[in-house]
This record gives sequence, structure tokens and C-alpha cells, in this order.
Amino acid sequence: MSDPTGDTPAVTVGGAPLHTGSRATRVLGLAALATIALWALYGLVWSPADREMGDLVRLLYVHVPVAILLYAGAGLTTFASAMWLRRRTPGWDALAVAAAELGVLFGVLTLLTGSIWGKPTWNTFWTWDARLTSTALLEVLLIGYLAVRRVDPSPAGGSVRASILGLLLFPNVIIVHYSVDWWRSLHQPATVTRLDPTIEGDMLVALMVGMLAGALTFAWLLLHRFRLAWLEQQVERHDLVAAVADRRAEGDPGAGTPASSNPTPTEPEAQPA
Amino acid sequence: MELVVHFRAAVALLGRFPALAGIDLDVAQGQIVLLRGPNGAGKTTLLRACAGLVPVVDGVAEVLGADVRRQPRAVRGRVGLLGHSTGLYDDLTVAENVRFWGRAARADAADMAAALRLLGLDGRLRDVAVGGLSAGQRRRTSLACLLARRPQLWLLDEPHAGMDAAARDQVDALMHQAVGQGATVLFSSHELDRATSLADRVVEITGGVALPEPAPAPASAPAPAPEKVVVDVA
Amino acid sequence: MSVATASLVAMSDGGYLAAGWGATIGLIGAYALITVRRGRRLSRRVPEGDRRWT
Amino acid sequence: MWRDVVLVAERDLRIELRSRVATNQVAPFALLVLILFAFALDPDTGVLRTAAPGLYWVVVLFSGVLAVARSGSLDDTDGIRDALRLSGLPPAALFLGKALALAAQLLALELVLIGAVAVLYDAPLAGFPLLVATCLAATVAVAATGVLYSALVAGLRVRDTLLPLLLLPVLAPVLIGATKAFEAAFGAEHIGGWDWCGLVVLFAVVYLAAGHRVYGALMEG
Repeated sequence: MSDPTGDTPAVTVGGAPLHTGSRATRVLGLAALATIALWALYGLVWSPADREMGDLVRLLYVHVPVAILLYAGAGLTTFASAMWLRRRTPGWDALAVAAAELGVLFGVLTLLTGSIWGKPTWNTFWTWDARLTSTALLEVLLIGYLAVRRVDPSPAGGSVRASILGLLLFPNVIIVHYSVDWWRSLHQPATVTRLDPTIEGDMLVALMVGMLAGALTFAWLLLHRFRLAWLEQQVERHDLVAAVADRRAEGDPGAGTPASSNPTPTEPEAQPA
Repeated sequence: MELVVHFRAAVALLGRFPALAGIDLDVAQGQIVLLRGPNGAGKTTLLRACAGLVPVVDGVAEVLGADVRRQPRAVRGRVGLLGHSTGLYDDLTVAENVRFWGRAARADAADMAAALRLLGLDGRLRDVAVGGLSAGQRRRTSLACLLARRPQLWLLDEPHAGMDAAARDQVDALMHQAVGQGATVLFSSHELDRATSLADRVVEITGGVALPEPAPAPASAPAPAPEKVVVDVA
Repeated sequence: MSVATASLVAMSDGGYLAAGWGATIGLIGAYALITVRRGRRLSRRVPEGDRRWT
Repeated sequence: MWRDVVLVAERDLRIELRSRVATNQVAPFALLVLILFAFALDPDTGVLRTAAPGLYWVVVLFSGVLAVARSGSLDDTDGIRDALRLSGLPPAALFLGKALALAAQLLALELVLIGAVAVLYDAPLAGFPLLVATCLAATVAVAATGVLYSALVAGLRVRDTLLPLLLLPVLAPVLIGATKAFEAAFGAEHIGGWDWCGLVVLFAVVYLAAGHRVYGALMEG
């Protein structure tokens, strides 16, 4: 896969670029970069420290958007898998894998920022907080989904196996989330510092800008990753066409011109009446 | 006369390998057709594609009037496949295997008993666990499972392999009997002499395609088919 | 951005903030880089008609 | 339909009777883990007794994964996969039949383990209606989920390592619910044990419905 010595060194006659970018991604990317800068300024400079949490509240401007995008990735994977099962078009499969991979990325970030926040707050990197725990499980679910996709021998463009696993992903997330929530709420009354301080004014702006920056970044990454999956499908499709030609040539080495479609005149036996 | 198998430029994948690379094949009802070709030519895949077990990704593939490309389930229950791997449970006895597969396909108890008898499995072998059988005996058991179901299309992948002389004759007789009851048989074999004389038609397969058949084939399809088939589709 | 970095240092718990923000932006950046480079490599193997974006 | 369910369940159970994988391998393994827990957690401090509900369900889950893998491997040869697809058996019947057979084996395993926990950990068995209801619900939940996920990894070369990775996080709610219900039954905690049992029932229903619905597509894919 990594070897660029493709059999067809693609011809570039203007038009389609040799990468996954486009005008849309460039606009999106610039917007994302600008918002990220604004986000950093609001989050780290312009907004005040929280009365209780101090400057640590600034981690929430990262943590909350990133966590929401984790759920967005999982939800999108399930949606795309359901659509693939209905329509069976390869685009939905590309969307499912792109969203799942982004889900894993943002899941790692959620766990990282969560435990970095937890260290000074709870004096430990890990605590059996309901959200932290269910996020960890969700991360494992996503990793399992990608692991199955990796070993799935089905041709590109989607498989029933991957789609059903994707379909079950978000329902599982919901069940796991609520049961873990319920489990922890037994022991942990709401008096303990939790991840929801009162946020208003510039702090709210910082969080909102963070959400926007996260959403734009997510969209940009999703578009690129989707196109990458699409390219992978196309490569495999072309390999298949070549393999079919090879296979036919193996049949009749003499007149092995794959382009001229099958000249095999199978006898028209027993016409239907 | 109805076409039981109608393939046009069908491409079927084995994983990501195009085992069938645009094959054309027509088989009329009541024929016994031998698929011949070197190993890896695509015979097994063709037989499995006829049963809707292999995804056909391009071309036309119709079996028993159903489109197996889009609705592979439509032919299930009407075709019977004897594959390389026998599809039997090693821990169950011969009779239990035949009973399970027979009942799954809603076969009569009488048909199951008859199948066991016809294949010589109603004696001592009846209550032997399949895991303890020889290769030939396993194939006979699989054949009994298939026979009990009375499929309309028989797909036999090297039915003679691993069998002794008597059992091979038995297999041939079963094919004739099936055709006599209105079924159609597609099979492959390495016993070329035996198989060629058994078949109404020989289809040469190489590299995932069927070679054009020579015109003066001894038992060419259109003419003899009507006279051969006794139309008593039950 | 350098304004942000400077104010990070001055803050209490600056290390945690730097780690959290840094890890997030760093990892996303790395992932973006990898994805874009994979796309560039793969594009060369796909004829133009199948790359439908401009 | 029910005729086919019984046919399939009977087949799986008959194979188990012949091969004795559950009785000779899975059950001894489960007991072994119970003993290993005693090494890991000092048996003199009463930790085992307090933690008995959780340890019990962890053991059920882990040995359950073994039983699930075995149940899946029965049908996971090329010939049998083909034959099942050709057999005309309704996929839903196949799913329910396999789940039924697996549930029967799991239930027997749970019974043995309950006795073992009572003896080895001195667990204070009590609250039998809740105990039985929880066992039944959790069994159906694990069986339905297990059959579905073993079909998801069928035919893959790495299915044996993949199955626990996929199955265990999904079953986490069953572990939580069944453990809490047991704690309530034993009187260790004053919590709504029946609510937790309800969670497990809900889980079982969801997965029975999901498996019933998608098993056919899965066999084709």
C-alpha cells in the first residue's frame, strides 16, 4: 500500500489534484486555523480564571469540545453504517471508517485532557469518574471496530460484518454510558467537584469558540480522511480490473486482449419459448 | 426448455481475487454438465457462485430463474452443493448429520432413510461419528444429506474423489437418477474418462472463463436435451 | 499564539494547561499530517477521473 | 420456526454432550479462576466474601467468552458455513437456537459456580428470587450477545483474539448490573437490586432483538 510505484502513473491534466485537498478543504482549513488561534487567545488569555477551579478551567475549553467530537465520531460511524446497509454504496463505508478513526483520535484526546485535568483537581490521573470510565470503554469499542475492519478480507467498498459492528457501536455507547453513570452515582454524590462549573461571559465565549474550532477541525479532517478511504477503494477497484484481465489472459494466452470484451460465443442453446 | 444456469460475463471474487473473470455459461434443464480445467481454473468458484455463495460483482448470474447476484438467497433450498469441505459435524453420527441437514431442509424422514440406504450408509456406519470416517465415507454422507433434500440443481465438486470403484458407480447412478427426476447436474472431476462419458456436455474452464465449446460436441446441448428429459417435475 | 504561550507560563498549573493544550493540538496536527501525506501518496495511483474533487 | 430453533439447539447440545468441552474444559477453568482470585486477594481479610458478587460475574464472563468461542467454532468451517446458508434454515432460528443452547450451558456453569462461591468464598447466599432472576437475565444477555459477536468474527483468522476484545466491553453493563443485583440480593448494599436486574433484562431484550434482526445479513456477509 505504501509503495507509490503504481502501475498507472496518473496523468495530471489540470483538474483533479494529486492530494486529498480541494477548494472546500482549503477554505475550511483556513477557517479552522483562524478559529483555533482565536480559541487559544480566548481560552488562555482573554477569559478569566474560574473562582473555584482557577486556571484549570482553561483545560475544559479543550476537554469539552474534544469529548463532544468523540461522540460525534461514534454517532457518525453508526449512521454511515446504517446507510451502507440500506444503500450498499462505497461512499458510506468510506464515511464510516473516517468517522471511526476520528472518534479514536478524539477519544485519546478526551482521556488525555481528562486525566491531565484530574491530576491537579483530584490529585490523581485516573479516577473512576463515570465519564472517564465510560469514555475509556467507548474508546475500546472504537478500537475493536477498527481492528475488525483491518482484518476483514472482504473487498473494499464495505462489508456486512463491518457495517453491523458499526451499527451496534452507538447503541452500545449509550448503554455503556448510562449504566456506568448509574453505577458511579451510587457512590459519588454530586458534592465532589465535577466537570461542570458555572460558565458565563468570556468563559462561555471561550468554550463556544472551542466548539467551533473543534467542529471545523473535525470537518476538515473528516473530509481528508474520507477522500483517503475513497482513494483506497479506487486503488483496489483498479487492481481488481487488472487482476480480471490477468486472469483472463491466463485463460487464453494467445488472444488475451482484455479490452475487447469476451468474444466467447457461448452457444445459444435452448431458447426460451 | 428453461435455462437453469445463465451466466454472462460474470465476475466473482474469492476474497479480493477474481476467481471468475467474466464467465459465460448456459445450462439447460436436465443436462449433466462436466466442468473441466486445470486446478485453480475457477471450477469450484463457479459451482459455489451457482449456489449464491460467492459474491458476483459484475455481469449477469441467474440460477433457476433467480438473480443470484442481487438476491443470493433466492436459490437457497433449491440447490445442493457437494464441496471440498464436507459440511458435516464431526461429533455427530452419520445418521444424526443426515437427520439434521434433512430436517433443516424440510426433507421427509422416508427420503432421509432412502438416502442412507442408497449410499450404503444404513449398516454399521450409520451410528459412527463422522470424525471417525474415511474421506470417501464422509463424501458419501454429504451426498446422502444432499440426496435427502432433492435439490433441483446439483452442484458436485469432484464427487468421485476419494471413493472406491463401487461408490463411484453409485455416484454416477445418482446423477442419472437426479436428471431423470427433472434435476440438473453440474460437476467437476479429475476422473476424465469416466466423467466425460457421464456428461451430456463438457465445459472447459481456464483462468476464470469458459472456453468456447467445439461445435461437433457428441452430445451437444440443444438437440438431445428434450428427448432426454422426462418431464416429471414432481 | 506566543501571547498564549507566555501567559501559560505565568499561570498556576501552567504545566497541566500546556500539556493538555499541547497534546491536543500536537496530536491533531500529527494526524492531519499523516492523513494528508497518505492521500498524496495514494493519489498517484488513482486516475484523474476517480478523484472527483478540485 | 420454533421447530428449527429446537433443531439447532438440540444439535449444539448434542455436540456438547459428545465432546464435553464445557464440562471438561470451561467449567474447570472457571473454578480455577475462583481459586486464583484467592491467591491474588488475601483470603483471610474477608475481601473475597465482600467481593464475591463481582468476582463471580467476572468469572462467568471470562469463562462465558470461552463457551461463546466454542459455540461459534462449531459452525465456523467452510463446508458448514456453506451448508448452513444453503440449508434453508431461517437465520433467526439459527441465532435463537444457538443462543438457547449456549444459555443452557451457561446456566449450568453458573449453578456450579454459585455453589463454588458459597463454599470457597463463604458468600452469604440470600435473596433467591432476585438471584435467580438476575442469573436468567444475564445468561440470556451473554448468550444473545455472544452468538451475535461470534458470528461477527466468524471466518476471520484472528477471531479467537478478536472475540474477547469486542465482546467484553459490550458486556460491561451486564457485569455492572448483575454484580449490583447480587450485592443487593446478598444484603450487602441497600440499593435497588431489581432495578439493576431490570437493566440486565433490558440489555438481553435489546441483543435478542438485534441478533434476531441482523443474523441473516451477517451469515451472507
